[in-house]
Amino acid sequence: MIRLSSPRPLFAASAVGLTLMLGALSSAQAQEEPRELLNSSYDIARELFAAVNPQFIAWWEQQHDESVTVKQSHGGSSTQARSIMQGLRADVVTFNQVTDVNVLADAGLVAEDWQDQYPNNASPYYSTTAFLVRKGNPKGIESWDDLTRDGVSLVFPNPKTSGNGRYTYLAAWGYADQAFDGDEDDIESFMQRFLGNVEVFDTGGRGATTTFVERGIGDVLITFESEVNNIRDEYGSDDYEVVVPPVSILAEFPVAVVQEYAERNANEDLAKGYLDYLYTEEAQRLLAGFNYRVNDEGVAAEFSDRFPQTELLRVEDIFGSWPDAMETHFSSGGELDQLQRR
Amino acid sequence: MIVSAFGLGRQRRVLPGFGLSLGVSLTFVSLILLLPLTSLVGQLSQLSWSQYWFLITDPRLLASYGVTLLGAGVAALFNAAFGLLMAWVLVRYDFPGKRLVDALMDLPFALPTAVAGVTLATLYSSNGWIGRLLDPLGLSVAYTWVGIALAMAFTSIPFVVRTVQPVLEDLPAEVDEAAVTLGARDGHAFRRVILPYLWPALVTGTGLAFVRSLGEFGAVIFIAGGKPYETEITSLMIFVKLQEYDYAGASAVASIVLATSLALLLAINLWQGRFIKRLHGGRP
Amino acid sequence: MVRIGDAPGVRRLLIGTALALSALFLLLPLVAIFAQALMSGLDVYWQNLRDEYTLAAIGLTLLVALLTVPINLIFGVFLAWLVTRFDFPGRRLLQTLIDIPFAVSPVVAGLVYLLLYGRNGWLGGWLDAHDIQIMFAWPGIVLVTIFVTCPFIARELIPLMQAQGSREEEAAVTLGASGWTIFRRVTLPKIRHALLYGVILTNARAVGEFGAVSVVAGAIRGETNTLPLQVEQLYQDYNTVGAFTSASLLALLALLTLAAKAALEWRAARRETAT
Amino acid sequence: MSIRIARIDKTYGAKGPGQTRALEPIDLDIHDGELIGLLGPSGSGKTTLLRIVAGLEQADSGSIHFGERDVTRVHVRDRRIGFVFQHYALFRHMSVYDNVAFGLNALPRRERPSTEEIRSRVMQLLEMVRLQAFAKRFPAQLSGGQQQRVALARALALKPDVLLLDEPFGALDAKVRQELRRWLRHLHEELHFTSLFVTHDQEEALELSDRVVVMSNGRIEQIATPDTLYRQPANRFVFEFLGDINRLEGDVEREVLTCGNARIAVPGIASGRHELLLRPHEISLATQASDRAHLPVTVSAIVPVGAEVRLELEADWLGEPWLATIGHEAFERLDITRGKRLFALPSQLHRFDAAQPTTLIPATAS
Repeated sequence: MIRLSSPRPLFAASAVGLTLMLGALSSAQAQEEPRELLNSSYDIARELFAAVNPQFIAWWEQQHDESVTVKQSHGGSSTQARSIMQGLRADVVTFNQVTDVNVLADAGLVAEDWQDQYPNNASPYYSTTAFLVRKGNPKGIESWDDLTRDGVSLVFPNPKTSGNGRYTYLAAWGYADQAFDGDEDDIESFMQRFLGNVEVFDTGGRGATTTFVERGIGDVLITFESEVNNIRDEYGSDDYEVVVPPVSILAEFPVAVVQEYAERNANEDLAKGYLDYLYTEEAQRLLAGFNYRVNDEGVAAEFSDRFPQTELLRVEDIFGSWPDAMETHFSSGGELDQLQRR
Repeated sequence: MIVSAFGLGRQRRVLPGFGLSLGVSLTFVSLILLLPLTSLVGQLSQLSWSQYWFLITDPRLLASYGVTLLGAGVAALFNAAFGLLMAWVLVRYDFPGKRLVDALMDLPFALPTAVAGVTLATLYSSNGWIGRLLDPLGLSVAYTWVGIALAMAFTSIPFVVRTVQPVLEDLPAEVDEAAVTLGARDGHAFRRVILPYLWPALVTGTGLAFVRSLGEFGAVIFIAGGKPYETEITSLMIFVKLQEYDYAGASAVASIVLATSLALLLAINLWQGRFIKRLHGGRP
Repeated sequence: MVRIGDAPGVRRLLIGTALALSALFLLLPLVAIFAQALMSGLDVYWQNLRDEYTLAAIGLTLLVALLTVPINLIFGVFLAWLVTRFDFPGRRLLQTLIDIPFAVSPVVAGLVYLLLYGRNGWLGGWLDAHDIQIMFAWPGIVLVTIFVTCPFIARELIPLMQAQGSREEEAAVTLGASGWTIFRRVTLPKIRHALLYGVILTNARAVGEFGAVSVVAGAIRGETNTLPLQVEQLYQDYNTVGAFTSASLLALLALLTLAAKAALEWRAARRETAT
Repeated sequence: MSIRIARIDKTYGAKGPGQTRALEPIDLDIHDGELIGLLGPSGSGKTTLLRIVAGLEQADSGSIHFGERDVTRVHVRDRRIGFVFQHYALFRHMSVYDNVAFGLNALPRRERPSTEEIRSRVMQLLEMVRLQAFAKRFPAQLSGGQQQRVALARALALKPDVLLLDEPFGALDAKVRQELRRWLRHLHEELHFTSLFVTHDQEEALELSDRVVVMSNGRIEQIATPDTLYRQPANRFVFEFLGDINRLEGDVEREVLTCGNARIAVPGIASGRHELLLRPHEISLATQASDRAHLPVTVSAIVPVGAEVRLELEADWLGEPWLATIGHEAFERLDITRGKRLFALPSQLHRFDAAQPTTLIPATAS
């Protein structure tokens, strides 16, 4: 038996009424103590920040005698930037793409000079692009060249949607640029073969990993060195091997305070503190533990056996600047689209 | 304004509640359905025709239309056959567990599409329960268009079953008997007599399954490879464009999907109306 | 009785095929969900269930369903009453409009709401200025869920109420009953089953919506993750068991939905044969 | 083609209390070219019997022969019967032409006539049912009577040995029904097939049939020509089922039956309580009682129908009113108005409570 409450003529709720009601309820919820920091991050950083956050909370409590909570939002780096622009109220961003922070700066949400506000271009850690191959490296993958051979199938995230994928693309291009001495035709045919070997394009780094590991698709997974090592740790070195190519790209992991929201959330100090914390030795050690390369010399030395010497190309050196690279390669009808056309 | 205009006829309305229900319905429809949809139109109106045309004819997008149509087409055809079989078996035969099977038919509507997608991807990937059996045969389902069609088929199974079933139930026994007393063999009788009766329901169900498949997202993205020109579906393209902050592009593609779906629904309704008219009288 | 296709051979073949296909396409996935969830044993399953974020996702999902279902219930009843009891210009158009959410891809549904309520959207700027957050918070999730599920109840009611006609209600009017009394005493008993049916369908979809919600939710763990989003994220985290644990909850709910639906149908059929 | 039905019986449902016996063992012989009506109330088993003859139902035991051919185990589609359904059962998605041609098109390829032959045969059938002009129409565009004619043409297309009709005119209105009956009778005489039809309308059965089979409760009550059936009903059921009846119940003493203040001489009936029945036309009315019958009645309703006038008669000695039909001439002579008091004079009385049904004639007063 269904019983309905009596229909009140007043029910004919107006747009504003409904919206206000819902909105008021949600903002009432957001006002609750203790203070809550929202970190918007790229999608393969879940475990990393799940480890960082408790440490930070303890550190903050020790320094300021205030207990806080940290919430995480993860997604493709670009998706996250879009969400923030559309109103996702993140206090800080910890991305894997300089461009995605730039977009926020252009929108006035992040300070113009954000790269100068923290050391190393506001990148507390960095990584590069590496390969994960199946046990015994049956296809003999050593370098980018090997990835363009017939019969080698690749898995990496879609460069259109994933910063991770973009690095992979730029790394391959950077390698080809070096190998063919800037000969456009050779580079393009190299890239065409490279992209032609892709078996699956997932939207994000995690999807690609799942495809490779759980679904058993592809011969090579191309992703961040840190991720590659994590997978090997997670699934055991029995099944997979890591190959770090002699030449690859420098992947920076920029961080920034989302000024606009941090202020509005009255979290400015907390947000700054969070980013500061990432540069502390304690945090750097934690980051290195997650196979990210760090700048803290002491910690870097400690973990040096984990990170093979490799030549890291800078995006700015090859492509001029991030905006240039984005425009030329990833815009609609850009180089990537051209290469994939057939 | 609108309410008072409609209210002119109030004297003739016997039952109460016209104003109230009209108010509630219009408010709801405007707020929940129309207002958001106008924002899509608003977004589109910022584009010129040539820009719009350029956006929706991007080769990669064109390929995704193909993949989506192929997947949805195969899924709809599969469901036409499977749905007809299931409706037939559930109406015409008695067997142990029939009620259970009948209930199970609605599973795809009850099960969240994301769960369906994750599960199908797990089952059909090369180390999944089914994928493992297919792999040695050189058949791969996950991350190919077959997988897309499979996920689409799964989520739209109930459409055909549930539209054909009641029609078959209502089919008088005399129709069978008339055919049999006239000497028709099963095959002939089914093709020439039963099938035409089911035809409107079958086409409607298949059409709905097709429309649903065109827009399916949750179940498909887990099993679609997302490889440009090969396993990229149109819904995914919208999602991708959203992630590139390309709202104009996303809206343009969305408008295509929306228009196609609405046109198909309308066509189904019109066709059904005409068909039914012919069967239930109305002299030409 | 002689019916087409009742030769034992044909019968067995068709039943066999139907059962085999149903098992393969419907039963196997269902089994797989629970098998994957329990892969590492009950302890792990239990632990995954009690995970802070999973609990939060369950809570949010329930909240969404609790808000969506009554709103759509009220709307569905009013709309069905309107289009089946009155004739007015635009009646058919209204009926067609209601089908839009069926035709709209969930991603598009999410998109249009984002365009409207997002910070750069028409209403978004104003809302942002007044510090009201709709998108990337639960109100946005509720709104898109209402959008996606709004046809279900109306679609169940309209054909039924159309078939029933308004004679009885008219009789009640001649007996001097008020609108509310007519609805409660005359109409409601006749549409109870369809209404309940619609509620069940709405609830199932509200709980399980993924595409539209994923566009507007913002993926904040423990805050804007509904269960289906939680499934996706855990799955992306290599936490297959965790993902399928959440999935198993949803599957369980799906089974309950099916059971409730079957029970309703069974009761309706029994009543029909009784009269 | 003759039909021989031997010891056919049928029970529905599993053994137990829910079980219903649809047919007691039935024997029936139908001669070649005969038109037989199966008459009975609903639930009498007539339709079940027809469907068993058709092969649409299986009998539990017994046998059916068409001529010399044992068809008991022959599938309905191979029995060579034509079957006409109560609700026509036309294929509504096919034109009239396609409906009639269906059986011919369904024949295996080597037996199937050429398209031309099918065409001429169908048109011939449509001409026979006077529907040539409607060949391209769909069933929904035809009236009920026209649809039933199409159904008949369809059933005859394969030149069946036996034509079976299940309440063929049941769904039609009275006038069309009358017309179709006459037409069917005519068709039957012309084409000379053996037919068996089911009806619950006694008038229809009597008008159409060569012989009528009256059934009740799964049993055959009587098989006879319409004339015999009406004149010599085998039992009270048949008598009652074939027309309106009036009851007279009272105590007989010295060959006089008394009931309240009514009396009537009943020669040859032993003393005791008896029930006598009489038909409406077996009553005449007079202004005075005769020496043999004193049955005072009051006219309570008057319905002129065609050649006769139907009167409802009431009396305090009657449980239910009597129905009488008299000629217009008598009606005028007696100057009958409502409330007029008259005396009923039965011309015949029927008695079914003895071992043999008997008819007695009370000496009438002139």
